[in-house]
Amino acid sequence: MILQGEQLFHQGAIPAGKLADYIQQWGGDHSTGAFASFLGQVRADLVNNEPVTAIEYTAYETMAEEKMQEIATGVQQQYGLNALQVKHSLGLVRSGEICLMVITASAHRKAAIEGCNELVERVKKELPIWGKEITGSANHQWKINQ
Amino acid sequence: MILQGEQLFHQGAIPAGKLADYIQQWGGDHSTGAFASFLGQVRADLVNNEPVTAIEYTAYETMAEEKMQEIATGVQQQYGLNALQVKHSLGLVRSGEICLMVITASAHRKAAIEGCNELVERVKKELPIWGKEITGSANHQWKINQ
Amino acid sequence: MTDTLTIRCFGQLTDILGSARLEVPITNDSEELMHLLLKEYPLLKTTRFIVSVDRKVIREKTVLTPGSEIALLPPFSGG
Amino acid sequence: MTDTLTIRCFGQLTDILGSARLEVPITNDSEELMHLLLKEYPLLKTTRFIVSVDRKVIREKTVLTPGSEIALLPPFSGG
Repeated sequence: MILQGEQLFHQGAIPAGKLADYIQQWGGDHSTGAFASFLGQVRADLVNNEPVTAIEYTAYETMAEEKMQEIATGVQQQYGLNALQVKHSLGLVRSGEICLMVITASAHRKAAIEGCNELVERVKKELPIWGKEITGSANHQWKINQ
Repeated sequence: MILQGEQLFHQGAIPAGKLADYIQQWGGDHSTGAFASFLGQVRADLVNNEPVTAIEYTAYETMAEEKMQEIATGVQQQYGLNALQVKHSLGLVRSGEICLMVITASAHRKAAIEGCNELVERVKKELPIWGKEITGSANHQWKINQ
Repeated sequence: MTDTLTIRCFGQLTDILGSARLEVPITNDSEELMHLLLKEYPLLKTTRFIVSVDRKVIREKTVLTPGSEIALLPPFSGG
Repeated sequence: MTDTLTIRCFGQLTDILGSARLEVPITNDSEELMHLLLKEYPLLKTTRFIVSVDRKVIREKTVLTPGSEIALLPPFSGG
């Protein structure tokens, strides 16, 4: 079930409805008792006193896809997940739009929740993806992950 | 934003699409950078060698609604959430269907994730709700939370 | 004013007692009520439950009035 | 066979260098490559980055061939 052969990357903002699609699809597995999910949204933070209007994401795509497969396999085995999915945006995502979606399914809540958290942390730390924060006046600065 | 004046209880299974509805609605708050969610689904566990086909939920509804408001207010303040929502099923929910939905929104991921987990734990421990596990042969046993 | 208390039962207690409501003569407080209930409904001794008055779980002796909303609550199993 | 290495750059490095690709004469290993790059592109000293070879981050001296896929990666900021 891991990543279901789907691509990690999604061009532009990720529609919230995608989350419901996976849940409906995976609900057919009646040994699943828990779904945990995380969505990251672009915030209108102030950069040099101007609100961020969008983030433009670029990535080393082939490396990111390979690394994501490695992370997914490890997390799936470590937590005993029935299914998991990670989607990350490429290109422009406006503030108030979704740039990251992580979802896990497991028999019990502890595995689903902890597996989801681990995926979020590792996606942010280990995938070669870069966000350029864009403000109104055609300025930008490169995003820094805390 | 807490519970938005909505009822805690939902008659029957909770549609997965509800999750996307809240995210779309709350996305208008551009100070939100993270949504965390948890969905509980009825599992076809074996009870006396027969798979559970459904759980029938009953509740002390007025007490549960009051307690939920108290929990929501506390968790919202403790974690600094921008929004949260909890829905729990009443009546029959078949295996493979959703009986619990928890979702939180916050500026950063830590608060959203930890607030969501706390809500799930407290809903299961503190709300006067009971699940009767129903198997094929008209038998049942009362669910026990671990 | 009435001289009885109506007590709501939930979960497996409705199976055990065969009813979702019990009626007993009014008592002064929750401890007297428990004595009376366990005498009248000995099946209550077969399961664990806690007591709520006016939709709050009580842990100590609580004064009751004819208007008190009393309920017997077996272990919660929501989610 | 070619006698140059093509090096891909990402994130803020594309701003700093004004390009997403650098070409340098082939070197035997990653340490020699770094010496050469820092000499040819001194602006690289102004930012932090790590190096990947064939889509794996390298931490130690690594042998290079004309077919090696080399990239300079500033701190990741996905999510």
